[in-house]
Amino acid sequence: MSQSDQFPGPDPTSGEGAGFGPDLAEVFGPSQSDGGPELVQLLTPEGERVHHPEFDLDFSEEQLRGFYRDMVLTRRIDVEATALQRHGELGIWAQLLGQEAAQIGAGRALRRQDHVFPTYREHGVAWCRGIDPLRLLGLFRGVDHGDWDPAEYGFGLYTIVIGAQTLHATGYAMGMQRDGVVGTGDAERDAAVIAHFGDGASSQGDVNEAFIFAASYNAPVVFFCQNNQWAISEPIERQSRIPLYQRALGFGFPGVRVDGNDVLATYAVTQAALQRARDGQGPTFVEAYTYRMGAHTTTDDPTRYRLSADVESWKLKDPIARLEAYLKRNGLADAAYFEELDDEAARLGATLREGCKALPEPRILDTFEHVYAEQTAELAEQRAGYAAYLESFETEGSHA
Amino acid sequence: MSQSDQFPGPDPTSGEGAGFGPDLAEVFGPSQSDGGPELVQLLTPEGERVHHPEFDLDFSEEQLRGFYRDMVLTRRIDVEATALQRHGELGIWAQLLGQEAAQIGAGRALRRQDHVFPTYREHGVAWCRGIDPLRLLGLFRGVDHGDWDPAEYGFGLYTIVIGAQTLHATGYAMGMQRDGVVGTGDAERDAAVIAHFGDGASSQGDVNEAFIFAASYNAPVVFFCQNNQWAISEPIERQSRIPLYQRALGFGFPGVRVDGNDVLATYAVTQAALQRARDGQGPTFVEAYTYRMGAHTTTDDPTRYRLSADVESWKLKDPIARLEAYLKRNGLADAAYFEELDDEAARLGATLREGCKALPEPRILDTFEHVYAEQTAELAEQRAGYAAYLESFETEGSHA
Amino acid sequence: MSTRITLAKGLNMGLRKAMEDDPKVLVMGEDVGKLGGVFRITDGLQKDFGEDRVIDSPLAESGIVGTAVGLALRGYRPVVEIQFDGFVYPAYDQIVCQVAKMHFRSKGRSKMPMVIRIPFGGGIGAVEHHSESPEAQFAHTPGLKVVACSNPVDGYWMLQQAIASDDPVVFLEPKRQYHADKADLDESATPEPLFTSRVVRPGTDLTLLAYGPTVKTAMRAAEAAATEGRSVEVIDLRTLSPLDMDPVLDSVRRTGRAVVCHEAHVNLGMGAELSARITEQCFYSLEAPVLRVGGFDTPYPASRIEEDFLPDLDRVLDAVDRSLDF
Amino acid sequence: MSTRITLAKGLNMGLRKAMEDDPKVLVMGEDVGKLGGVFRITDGLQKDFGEDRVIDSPLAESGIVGTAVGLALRGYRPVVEIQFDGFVYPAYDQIVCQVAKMHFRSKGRSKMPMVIRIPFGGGIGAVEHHSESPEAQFAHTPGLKVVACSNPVDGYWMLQQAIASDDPVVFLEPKRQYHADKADLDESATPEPLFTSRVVRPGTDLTLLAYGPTVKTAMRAAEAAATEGRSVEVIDLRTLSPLDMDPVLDSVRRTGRAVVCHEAHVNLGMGAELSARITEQCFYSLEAPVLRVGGFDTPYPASRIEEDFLPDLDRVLDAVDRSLDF
Ligand SMILES: Cc1ncc(C[n+]2csc(CCOP(=O)(O)OP(=O)(O)O)c2C)c(N)n1
Ligand SMILES: Cc1ncc(C[n+]2csc(CCOP(=O)(O)OP(=O)(O)O)c2C)c(N)n1
Ligand SMILES: [Mg+2]
Ligand SMILES: [Mg+2]
Repeated sequence: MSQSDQFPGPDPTSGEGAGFGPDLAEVFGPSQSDGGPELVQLLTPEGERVHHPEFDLDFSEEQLRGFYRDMVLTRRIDVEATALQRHGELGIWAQLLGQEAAQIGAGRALRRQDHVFPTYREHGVAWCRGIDPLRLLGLFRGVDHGDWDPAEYGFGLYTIVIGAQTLHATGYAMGMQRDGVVGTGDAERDAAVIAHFGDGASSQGDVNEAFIFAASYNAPVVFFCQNNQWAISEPIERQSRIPLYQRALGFGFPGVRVDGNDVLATYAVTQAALQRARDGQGPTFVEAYTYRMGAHTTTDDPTRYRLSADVESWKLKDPIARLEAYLKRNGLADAAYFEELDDEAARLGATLREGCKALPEPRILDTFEHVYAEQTAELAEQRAGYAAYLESFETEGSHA
Repeated sequence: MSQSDQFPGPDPTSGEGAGFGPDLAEVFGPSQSDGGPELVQLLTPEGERVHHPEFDLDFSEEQLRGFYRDMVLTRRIDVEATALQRHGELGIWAQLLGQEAAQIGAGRALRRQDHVFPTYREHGVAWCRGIDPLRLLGLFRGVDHGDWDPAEYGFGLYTIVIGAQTLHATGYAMGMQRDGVVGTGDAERDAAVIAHFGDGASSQGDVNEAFIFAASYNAPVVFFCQNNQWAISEPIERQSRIPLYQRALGFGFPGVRVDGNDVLATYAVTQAALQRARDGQGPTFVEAYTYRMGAHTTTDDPTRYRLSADVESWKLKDPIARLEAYLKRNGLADAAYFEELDDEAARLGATLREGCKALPEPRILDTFEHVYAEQTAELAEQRAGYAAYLESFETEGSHA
Repeated sequence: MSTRITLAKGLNMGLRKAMEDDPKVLVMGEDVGKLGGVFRITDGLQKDFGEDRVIDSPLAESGIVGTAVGLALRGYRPVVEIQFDGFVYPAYDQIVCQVAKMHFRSKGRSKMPMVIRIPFGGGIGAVEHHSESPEAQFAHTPGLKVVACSNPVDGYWMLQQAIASDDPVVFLEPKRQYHADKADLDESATPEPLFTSRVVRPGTDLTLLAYGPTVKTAMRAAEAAATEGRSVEVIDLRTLSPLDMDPVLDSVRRTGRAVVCHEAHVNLGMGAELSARITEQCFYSLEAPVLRVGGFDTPYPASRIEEDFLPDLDRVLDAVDRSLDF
Repeated sequence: MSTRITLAKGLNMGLRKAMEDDPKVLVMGEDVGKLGGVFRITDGLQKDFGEDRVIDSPLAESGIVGTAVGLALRGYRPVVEIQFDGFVYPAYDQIVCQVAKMHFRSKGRSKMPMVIRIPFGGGIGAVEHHSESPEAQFAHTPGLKVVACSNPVDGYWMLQQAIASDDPVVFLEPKRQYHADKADLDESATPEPLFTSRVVRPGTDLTLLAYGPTVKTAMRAAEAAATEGRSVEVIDLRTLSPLDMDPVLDSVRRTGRAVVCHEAHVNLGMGAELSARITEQCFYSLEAPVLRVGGFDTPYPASRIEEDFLPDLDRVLDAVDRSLDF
């Protein structure tokens, strides 16, 4: 079976095989809560390695430990940042708790030459791209709107307007096509784009337009949707009454639902989708089926809209715990490994705590310089006027 | 088989039956030009009555002659308006040539209590709603932006911003749900909405958002897409690489492709979809597969972008010719009938020609009164100022 | 019989009252149901009025406003919540091409009684897109009416009046004030008409125009100026489209000087229009040009420096001084 | 060696030249390929540069601008065509939240060298949404630059300059002028810089400011005024954001009077900003308030009366008279 055959696509030639008018109760039945039979899984919640007819892969021990380390450190970043927010060092923080496998699986499937368009929650993917986690804090601390060079890391700035980045991703992928880095067969050269977005985002016009453009131009882009079941207080059922990955079928490209709490499966599916894109076979929709274990952000109060029992049941599917169980059961990591990792996490936490407070404060006068590549006379004048005004305080003192 | 079973919907429970990665050449193969095997047809281009396992209906002779008359008169309106544009009486005209069956089939499937949200080309549907065709000319003559009361006719004003009306339709359908006129089982009471749009429009964010809202609230709305193969100069392949009706499957509601040049099939499918909506079973996507025989509008020059051979091949599928052949072959209408209809069409043409020139000219001062339901003092003042200015010419004469 | 309420509470009470008074009033938006909105303005409404009247929408602003257009055409009075100012733009097309034009297009046959509530302005330490002031764009659009409340009591009344209006109203709520100051609400009082401005502090030397979040700043500036012997009249514009120029012109004819203060970018902000109109109408009364204090002509900055970006007491006083010294 | 060209031709030649000079320049939009655009501005380009560089887009404006953002991030210089002014709004969010802010957000790391071409203004007898003047909304948005050409020669040069700019430029083309007047283009000339205004007719009694389609009206008004012995200086603003105030202020300081003329609604239109700035800067030179002539504050009317809605010779002259008689 060739790579492209792994992805269920629409049957374009006839209505045959398509079902008839859906019984919504069925759609929302058990399949919605456990991911349904279509869920691609390689590692069960209990940490058992299972196999999949199309998406199986052999993982080296090193790779497995690497995934584990990535997830543990990513969670640490998240926990520290959440604490920093509680201590008033960040204005807000968007937790990824529970989504570590989805992000590390996707992030590790990338090659250097690929490009990522994240939302505001892709801390794990940023980690895989080599972005210093301290840099992620700036936006949430309010010292900047993002502080890395997207071109340098192949990782765009966090995007807050829901879904906007999916179009940027598609356009960027169209650029890759024009640059001749798609489908050449040269593994060092061929590249793809991954666009991250949430289940809620799937309702935005922009996201659906991105599907249309990507399909129309057969652009090398993977639409990676972390279906964490919630868009703030709204459950996935408000956005779609059928499994989200099926959205792609109506646009003429394949979709697949993977267990987003299973780092192995997420890796396998994402890398296959990316390879498909790099090979010039066009877009794929990957639905990483996961759960937002925390609040939407630190200012949210999920007790107003969801049951703690649901959260509890998802705790049993924790992405880190299951890989830990697997590593331990199979003797792939010893106590020393776990201890060392604990230390590393602690050091990372300390670095973040210290570094956060030391993040340089922005200066209002600098902002005038960032509006345009070629500064305008009128803005330069506005800046000068304000600078003079500020200086006047130094000489005269404030009114207030 | 129950009504709802007529519409192919997604198979929500598994990947089973779904095909694998589409071969685009296949998708764009023969099925794209002849509508493919999924095309619902009751009357062939040759005027032969064929049967369909799910959408067959018995039509009375009167009904058949009625469809024929509707189509002939609709075409006459179109031809006259096109001529009026050539003579400078209209600024522009959007021809429906070739789409008569799609519009009459859909229009006649409506009940009084239903509501239509048209594009700018739904002259045939307007006809079915009892709107004086003269009123359609105002917009194109530039004397108004539409001159009928949407509430009175259950037919919205023509909408020019592509796709915007599909959301209005969905909202209106949500209103019907709240009014308790959906799924009561009372045929006089239960109502539905039909939203018209084109193949090009299917790419707009708004249209896809309409699908999402309609699915989410299970709103009683039929999305009626006239796939006339072109969005001005852009072929359908630019907008979708699979048959358009399949778009609906990804949103979780049924889609069906009907021969839009077959008034019987279009009627049968649309009325089934409307009934489904009225019964509270939610939205349906109907793709009326047809062809824009004329230019996009009278200002367009299609020779720049399409082959006349294509147009010729579609001429063989003319919606009026095939019903005429059927009526004649089966002795359902005699020479007198056709003669009388010719006369009626001629009279209609004359009325349009005269009436168009007599359409009342708008008055700029009136426009100030239409901005708000509750006029503002500042706009009243602006109006008064302008009125005084205009009066000053009457006393002093113009500068120019 | 008065209650002490915050702006958030006033708006919530106003919504509730409007929903009680007219069964056609619906509330729509993201997270307005169980959550009660991210600012809790719709708190408790879904519980009391049901999911049919307090509608959690899919995450799509154009869809929300576009379906609200359909509901309005069906005879409902939708009150749409846009979660934050910066997220109104996906709905911009529906607002300026459909909501604003439906009455005009139909020669008055189709009414569009819709309220679009937008928490606006900065000062809450938020990330990008959560602190915008988009009012000028809506005020530039004929067919829309645009108002901004500045205090709890106005919030209560103005929202009900906006909902009762047969025209579409963009209703701007200064989000930093939601939970800030309390005021006494007397529910039996008779409110002033919606589209009127109000002199909130009389004065004789200069007219200071503000709305929404800057009314508070303007009042503090007037107080500070008073300590220096300068009598500043403050007008809370309340309505941005239409403008209620009479009190403004009356005032400027008396004071001869005007300063306009808003959070929106100065370039083509409300201050530009006010300056143009005041100068046209009061040319010979003016002792100084109308001065404008507002957000700089840069995108909204990172929140740690937002108070530098926003017009504050000092910058308003500086403008007052410059005007008086002109 | 000069050619006589229309504005449409000038723009077409300018695009062609830009595409020849820089392989990173792409053209995108609805019907820009085989059809050459509904106004034929991109005529012949797809034939010569291929489908990879002249891209027919799906019918979705947000998609067009949004993918152009991605292409720009990848190093391309997309030139986006919006088919008509009234259809830019579905892309409004991408334009004001993404295109305008990317450079700022990234502290200058990510450039956004994009041109958004918009045929704007009325006078062509079109149906609704085909005659809008959306410039004030873009000019109010920091991060965008906004220019309007008024004649064939400027069309040729300004478009190339806009494409060469590393900032996003909203490029407004007066559609009623596309095929109207011809002018002599000397391709070897050196154009003035893009973001400058130009005195197109000197005068001493009053300054008349116009851009895009109203420059022609302004010139005719100045001629008519001259026959009555009034010397009107006409400035073609060309750039709307940034404004090039120096020539404007110089002029008004000499004439003491200014009238601004545009097709956009007067309320919060460019005239408001110009009035405010002129009054701030030339307070003691002004002999009359800056007057504004523009589209009324109603939605654009049915086309049979559009010439009543649009500022015409008479209304401009009336404002000139009112200013001079003030
Ligand atoms: C256009 C827009 N509308 C609204 C918001 C406010 N908002 C921020 S996150 C969010 C929910 C997003 O849900 P989802 O896409 O599922 O992503 P998640 O946060 O669950 O990762 C909303 C409504 C926004 N940022 N942008
Ligand atoms: C938002 C928007 N963009 C562009 C246009 C210009 N335009 C008018 S009709 C049209 C093509 C529409 O194609 P389709 O939806 O297939 O409908 P058809 O005209 O073929 O019936 C375009 C691009 C528009 N009216 N609205
Ligand atoms: Mg989510
Ligand atoms: Mg079409």
